[in-house]
Amino acid sequence: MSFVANTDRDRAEMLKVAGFAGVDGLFSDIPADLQIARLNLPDGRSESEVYDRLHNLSHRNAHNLVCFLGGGFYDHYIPACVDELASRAEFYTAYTPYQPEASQGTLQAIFEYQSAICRLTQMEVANASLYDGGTALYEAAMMAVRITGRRKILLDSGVNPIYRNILYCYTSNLSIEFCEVEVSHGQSDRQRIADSLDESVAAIILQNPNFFGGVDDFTDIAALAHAKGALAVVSAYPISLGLLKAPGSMGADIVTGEGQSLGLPLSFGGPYLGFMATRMEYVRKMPGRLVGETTDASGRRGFVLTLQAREQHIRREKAMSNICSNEALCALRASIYLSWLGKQGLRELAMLCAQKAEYAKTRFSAIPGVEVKKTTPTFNEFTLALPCDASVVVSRLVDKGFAAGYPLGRYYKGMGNYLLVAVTEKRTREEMGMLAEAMEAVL
Amino acid sequence: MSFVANTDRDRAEMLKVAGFAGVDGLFSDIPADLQIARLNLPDGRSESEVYDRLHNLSHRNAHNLVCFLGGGFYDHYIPACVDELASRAEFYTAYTPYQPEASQGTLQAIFEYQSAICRLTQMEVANASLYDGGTALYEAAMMAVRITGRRKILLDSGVNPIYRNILYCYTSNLSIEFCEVEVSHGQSDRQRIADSLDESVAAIILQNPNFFGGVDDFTDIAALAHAKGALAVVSAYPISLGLLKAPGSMGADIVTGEGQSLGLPLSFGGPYLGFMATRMEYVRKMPGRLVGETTDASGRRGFVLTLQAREQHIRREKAMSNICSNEALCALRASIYLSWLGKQGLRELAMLCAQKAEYAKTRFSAIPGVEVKKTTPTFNEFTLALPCDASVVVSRLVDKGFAAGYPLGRYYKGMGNYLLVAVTEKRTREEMGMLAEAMEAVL
Amino acid sequence: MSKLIFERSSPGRRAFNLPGLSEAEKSCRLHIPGKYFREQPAELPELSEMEVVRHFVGLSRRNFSVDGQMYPLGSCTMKYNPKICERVAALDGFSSLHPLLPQLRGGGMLTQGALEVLYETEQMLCEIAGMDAFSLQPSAGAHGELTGMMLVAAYHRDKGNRKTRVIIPDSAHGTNPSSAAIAGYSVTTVPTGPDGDIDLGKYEAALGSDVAAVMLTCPNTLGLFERDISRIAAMAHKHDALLYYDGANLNALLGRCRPGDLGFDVVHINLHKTFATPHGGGGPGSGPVGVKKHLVPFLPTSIVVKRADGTFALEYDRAKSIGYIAPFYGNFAVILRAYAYMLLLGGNGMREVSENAVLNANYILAKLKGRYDLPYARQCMHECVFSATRQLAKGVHALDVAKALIDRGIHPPTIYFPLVVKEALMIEPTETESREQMDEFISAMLEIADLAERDPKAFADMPRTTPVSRLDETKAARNMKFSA
Amino acid sequence: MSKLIFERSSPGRRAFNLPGLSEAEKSCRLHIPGKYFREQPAELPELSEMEVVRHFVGLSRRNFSVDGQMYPLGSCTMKYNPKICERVAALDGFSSLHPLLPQLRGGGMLTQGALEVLYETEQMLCEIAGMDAFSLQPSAGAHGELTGMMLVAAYHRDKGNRKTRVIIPDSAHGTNPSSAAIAGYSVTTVPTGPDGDIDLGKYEAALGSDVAAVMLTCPNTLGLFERDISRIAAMAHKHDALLYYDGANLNALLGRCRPGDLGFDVVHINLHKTFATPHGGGGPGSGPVGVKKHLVPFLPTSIVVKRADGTFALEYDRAKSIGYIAPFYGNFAVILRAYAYMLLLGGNGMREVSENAVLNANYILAKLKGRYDLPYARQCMHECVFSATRQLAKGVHALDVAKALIDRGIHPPTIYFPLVVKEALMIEPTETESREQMDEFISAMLEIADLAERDPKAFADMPRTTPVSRLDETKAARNMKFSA
Ligand SMILES: Cc1ncc(COP(=O)(O)O)c(C=O)c1O
Ligand SMILES: Cc1ncc(COP(=O)(O)O)c(C=O)c1O
Repeated sequence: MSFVANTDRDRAEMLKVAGFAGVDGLFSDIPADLQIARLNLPDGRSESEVYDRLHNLSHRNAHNLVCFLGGGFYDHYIPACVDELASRAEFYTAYTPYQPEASQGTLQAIFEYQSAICRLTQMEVANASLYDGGTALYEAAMMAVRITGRRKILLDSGVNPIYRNILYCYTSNLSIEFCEVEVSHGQSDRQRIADSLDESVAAIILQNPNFFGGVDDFTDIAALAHAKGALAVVSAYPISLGLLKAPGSMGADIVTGEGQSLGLPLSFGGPYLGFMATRMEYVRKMPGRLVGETTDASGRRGFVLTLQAREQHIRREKAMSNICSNEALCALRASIYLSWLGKQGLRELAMLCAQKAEYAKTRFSAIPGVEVKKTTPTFNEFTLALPCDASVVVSRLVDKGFAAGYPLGRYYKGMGNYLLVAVTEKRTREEMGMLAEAMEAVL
Repeated sequence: MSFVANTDRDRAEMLKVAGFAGVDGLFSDIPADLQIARLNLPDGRSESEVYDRLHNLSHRNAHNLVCFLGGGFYDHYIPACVDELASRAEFYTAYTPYQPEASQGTLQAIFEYQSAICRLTQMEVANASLYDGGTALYEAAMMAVRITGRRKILLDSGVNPIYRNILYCYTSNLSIEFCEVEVSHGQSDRQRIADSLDESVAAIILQNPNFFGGVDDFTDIAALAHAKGALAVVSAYPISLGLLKAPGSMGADIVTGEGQSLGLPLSFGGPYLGFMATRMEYVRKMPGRLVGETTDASGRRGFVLTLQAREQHIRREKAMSNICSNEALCALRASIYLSWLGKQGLRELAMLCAQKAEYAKTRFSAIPGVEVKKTTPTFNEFTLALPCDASVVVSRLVDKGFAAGYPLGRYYKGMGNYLLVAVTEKRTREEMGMLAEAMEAVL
Repeated sequence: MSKLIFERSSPGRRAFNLPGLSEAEKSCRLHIPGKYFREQPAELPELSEMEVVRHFVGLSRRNFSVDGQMYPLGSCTMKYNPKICERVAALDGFSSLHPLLPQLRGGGMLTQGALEVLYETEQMLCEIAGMDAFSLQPSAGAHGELTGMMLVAAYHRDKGNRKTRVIIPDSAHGTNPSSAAIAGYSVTTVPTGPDGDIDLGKYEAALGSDVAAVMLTCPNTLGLFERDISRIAAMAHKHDALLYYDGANLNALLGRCRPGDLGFDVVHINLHKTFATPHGGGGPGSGPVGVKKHLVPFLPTSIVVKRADGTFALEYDRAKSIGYIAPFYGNFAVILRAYAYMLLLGGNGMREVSENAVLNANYILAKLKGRYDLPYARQCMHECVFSATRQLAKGVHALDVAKALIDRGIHPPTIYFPLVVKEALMIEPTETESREQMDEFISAMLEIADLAERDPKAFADMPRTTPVSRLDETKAARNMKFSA
Repeated sequence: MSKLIFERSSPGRRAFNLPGLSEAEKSCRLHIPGKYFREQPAELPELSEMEVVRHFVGLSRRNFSVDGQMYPLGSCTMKYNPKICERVAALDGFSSLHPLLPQLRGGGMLTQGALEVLYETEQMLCEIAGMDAFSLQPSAGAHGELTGMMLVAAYHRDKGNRKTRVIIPDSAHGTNPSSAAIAGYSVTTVPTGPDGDIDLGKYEAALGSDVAAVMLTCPNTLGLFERDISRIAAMAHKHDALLYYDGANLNALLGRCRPGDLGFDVVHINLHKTFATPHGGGGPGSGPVGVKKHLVPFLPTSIVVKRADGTFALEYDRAKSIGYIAPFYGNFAVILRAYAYMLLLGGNGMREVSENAVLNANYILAKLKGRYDLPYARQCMHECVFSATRQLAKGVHALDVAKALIDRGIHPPTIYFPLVVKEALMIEPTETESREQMDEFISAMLEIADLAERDPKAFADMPRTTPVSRLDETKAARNMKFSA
């Protein structure tokens, strides 16, 4: 099943028109010895057989575990209208809106997405999307390097360790110097940051809430950075912005984050959505596509891709980023999701998550030997100190039907007994109670 | 969550505009003692809670049994494009195309559906749909009564017993006389039919394949009926028409059937799709909506509901039927499905089903004590004679993961040991083998 | 011009792909004699899958719909269809359930989830309608009416009553007299009085011992509450005539007034109206029938019962049942959507429905009554019925008003129904339309009223913005081209 | 004019509905100090769910798309996206899978199904591309390029090579030089020769010991097969420069010719092109990177391995790996669609893809070459690149041709790319377009060519059939209005 429309008869006639004796002639530019007779792959199968195979494979995953896993990726409920609208063929089978008159749907949707991100983060301009929260942070780091002309970056250890790995990976050939600043008691360490900041620093990278779930206000740190001519880059969890101070109002210069929680399924790691917002003064240094408002000849409002001189297809090796295809459909989902929630809904949702997390804490702290780390306030994710190896506990809880959280030992030395637990609006009181009971039982 | 758009403020302003002091005033025509203070129902729940509840309920059904159940309702594969296209909002959130200029999509789709049904059945005109195959057969019976002015109907016992029950139910106040003609050796009994046919008979109702799976050619019976001025009504399984002689070419006057197999999910009994086709001479006696081709002022082709004088909204108590809302979206699905299959696909699909059924027969006939009834040729469904009560066997096979078929004892006296087994293209050789082995084990 | 799918066909094209046969299967010979085969395959269209997709995507774009436009089609309750209801209806555990599965073990043990949905839906409908039991089997409103009439007949037969007539007001929907007739009754029509209620005197005169039932819609199709309903009920019951409720307009009363409390003995409810299941371009619907105690024994086969142990079962053995009105349990996937909708709304949400539906209609009524004639100058319930008589004086018909609305991006109201109103414009905004959207509709209607006065000829070639302009209906009826 | 969603907002409207809290939960106090709270909620739009739905349904109708129109956008391979792939991507068992789940037990034991998908996809891609291993992590083509360049750098670092330059032909897509630069290399551009192949002499001259890699697209962006590919490869390898394959155009070779056999060391493949995953209005995509043996140790972390017992695991501990280029395993749901597509096609179907893609392009080439200038008069592969120079002589630009096509219901080809062709019109029909549809396109192009000769001024106000006409791009750049 190759989805080819034409029949043998069509092909015969077309070959004639095009002046070929046979199909092989079409490939005569390819030296014969470089052609293969056939791929060593099985023949195609029918739709129903392929469905059966994938359906069976889908059942070979423990997706039914009650999910307390977070770590930057959250099990929020996705309203049905997000799926329905984002699966409109006109959206998902279109491509980048190079022809604006034939793409006003996509363009306006992205413009609205950019607007929503600006409002959420309290920043002035947001791009059309980047691959994910991690590469967005890398792009922010490089943007800071471009803006400041400096090559050193301070990195708070509360930033998602996966993202820190991404930063290291991408910059390994670029002589960028990173300086990790350890959190103290789960919170960004002002003293160490102040000590590390100097005129060589391009940016300090922070995360709110940080990887341990801790909530912070980085206004003072941003001020410290600015005093040294450095930028403040903040990676944020968008749902938390329903409740928490926006990075823009803390003085952040670049805000990035993972948009998965905005109506995207977890889907085993992607596609996700990197968002990025900044101040207008930096817009020409920003990577990624950008939609702007304009008018047509009769004055009707319309939208186009703009400031393209930043991009690879115009600037080639001098572009701000090499990104081309981004995550447009994911941005659309986020936009629909945020429109569904609206001003009040996002706030209520954030409250709900926070409140439930507080309840979960009361249940866990009642378990002998378990300590809820309370050094910092938290939003919907928090750290438990267990009396034994967290990864062992977690594995036992899988048998009880729970994905109980993320053991911190993998990325934080000496934290082998610590467990990161996330709570979303989908977790019921009963589920939290059952997890607490199960945990008590397996300890 | 009532999906109401307006806010309290909107409501207050609107009440003022409309001249009401409060909401209660809107209902002042209803005597106060006939109003209630509140419904004794729980408060509304959120979308995610409702989803959870329904998701849980959906798992409390044995839908994963490997399905050899048929009886007129079949587990065919539904191509993904049928779901995707039929769930276009513009189709499913529209209503009956009363305003043709704003409904050309629905109207053309129905016109194409009517065309496909005509081609499938080899009849001249098909209506826009009826509720299901059973009520379609009842409508056909009444149509025959209207056409002939006679009130007696011969009913082959090979007609689906559920449909026979429906015929009896609907006509119980209408002094219609039914005469059931027993099949002999699983096939319509020509002699008995000839003996029962006389000038008082409005129609003979037949089914192909019949309920036992037997395939027939009713040309001779139709001729017998016509000779007595009676109509031949045939209920057909549309997938079988990929291979089998069409009722139209047997001389049938009215053809009906259940369209579920044309891309509709089994969905525990509905919504289904009753189709009906007839000769042009009877079109004014036909129930149901009908779409016809016409043109607009500039000669562009368009489609409208037509011959509405047959219908209730014009003719009221003299209408051909009381049907109003029908199964338009199901007809759309059928039309998409048939377009996906196309001329060759339907034939190949029918072949596939028939061939697989033959294979299944070889497996079952190898089981000691099991006999495959071979008195008539079959299409994709056939009857097994078991050495014991079929319903007991079926219940045991449920534990092995099979819906093994339909025990005939419920509707046919003396057939307690008989099992009706259906095979579709979805059943693999492995599944058929496993069922045969399981059956041998439980006997 | 949009091509027919048959006109896009090209021999040998294929969208289909089917599983192959194993050698073992292939080697089995078909035992069907040649004479049973069809000679030529059916001339279905041959297209690639992409061509099929483009064809139907293209068709869909030639439709107005609730998700695209305001759709104030009176009597049809074109409210928003929540997307979550589509999601639950698609759940595998429901959509792939064979209807004969309950019979394979212990009266439904294999389908407990589905039976619970049916049972709970019935229970909720009983509370909502004030009835004692429901059957969910009817596939639409008219199907419910016919079922109801068969229940009426069974009731009278059981009591030994000889009844031949059904009384129906002249404002009734066509399905009412049609259903009564098809059930074997003759129909007596009673006129509407000057204030839009049934003419009580004529009604009383029409009653008699041969009357099996009185069929009413309430509020009636004029969007007006039948104020004498209690007397109407009492008078019918005096003759042992049953009172039938056409529930098409239940949206007006939801959570505030129950047909059962008004004296109705049999009701049907349109789940595709009041309970937000999508209309599908003309179905599928679902028209459950509810009855008071005295009619319970006659309900269609089967019914869902709850056993003492909390499990659910299907009961088939019911001596007085009218029998099979549907092959199984009704349009299950439609019922499922309605069930989800009811859970979403709850009792509180349902009351909001009627409050807002009625308010919205009265808001439109207030804004338009200066410019369109109101045949019955009363407050309305969930819909308001105007007459285009004033426009007609200039030669502009209700149909013209409708076509002008299409050009303004709004689906027209129901026109020419109810029949008792000349040039009727029957407007039902439903509770889900926003004030802003209604204001747009109102402006459009006022603009149209202006235009009718100023330039009545302008309507002749409307609509102009649609893929086709006004279609020749006479030609369609004459040419009788019903298939390609 | 289509309102912005913010302009449809009305205070207090709500589409959202959220679960309630139990009393126990409610009674828990938040321990977040006031200073951490935001002062004002974000000004997100407030609408009812129906309003949200109508807004986005309305927007969708302002788009061209593959499911709506022919979309011969060169270099983008806008082929049909099979619907079954959407269905499998939506399966709960995949879509609700948390990416950290593999870490909760034994290296992936909780996600065996998902890992099998990844593993098998990699295996199939290896066979298709003739490579030894694949990483599925890159999220798009450009991401794959960057990953590839990082692999190149790691390879040279490991060998102690000192390399600073990457050679790229002038016809290359902008992402190529950009990716090389972002990976830390300087870029040397080599011109295209007169016949559309790379200028071999200049290429040889550009080579040197400091060249880390040569990035090629093949067929190149002119739609022409690079006939000297073997020599190009040999010359690069002589300098220990690696040959990088931009797989954007793999559709031309599928099942017939493998980049690995041509001498490429690193390749990326665009699953959203060759493997039919939908383009989503500009992503998400997926750009897996494949390598020959000598580069395997450097592949990103993690990789999927098959254990001796047949189970699958994620390997993280890889000393020479370049590290994390994505948070997890790539755009899984995109990969899943491509996997399903590969199973559907099989080896035989893939060969049909290239045969038909190339035939379709040559058919269009043959039909249009009389009326549009062909800068390189050779047979093409999967796309053909014309130049509107002849039209330009009359004042009609490639842009005008594009807008005229829009009015004829066809999405324009890629224009002004590749940069080496003046007024480029880059046409890629893909294998899924039918002959009839291409004939429509051809007629439209010929009609446009006629019009350009007859009435070149007619183009100025095209397109006329779209919701907006030509937009003022300068104004957009000047006004810098990027949000509402
Ligand atoms: C008042 C009234 N009664 C009955 C019906 C018939 O309902 P259905 O179309 O579901 O059969 C309708 C349908 O519009 C109606 O408006
Ligand atoms: C030749 C070529 N290379 C690279 C790319 C970049 O691919 P992506 O958009 O997936 O990043 C494209 C995209 O159009 C392309 O055409």
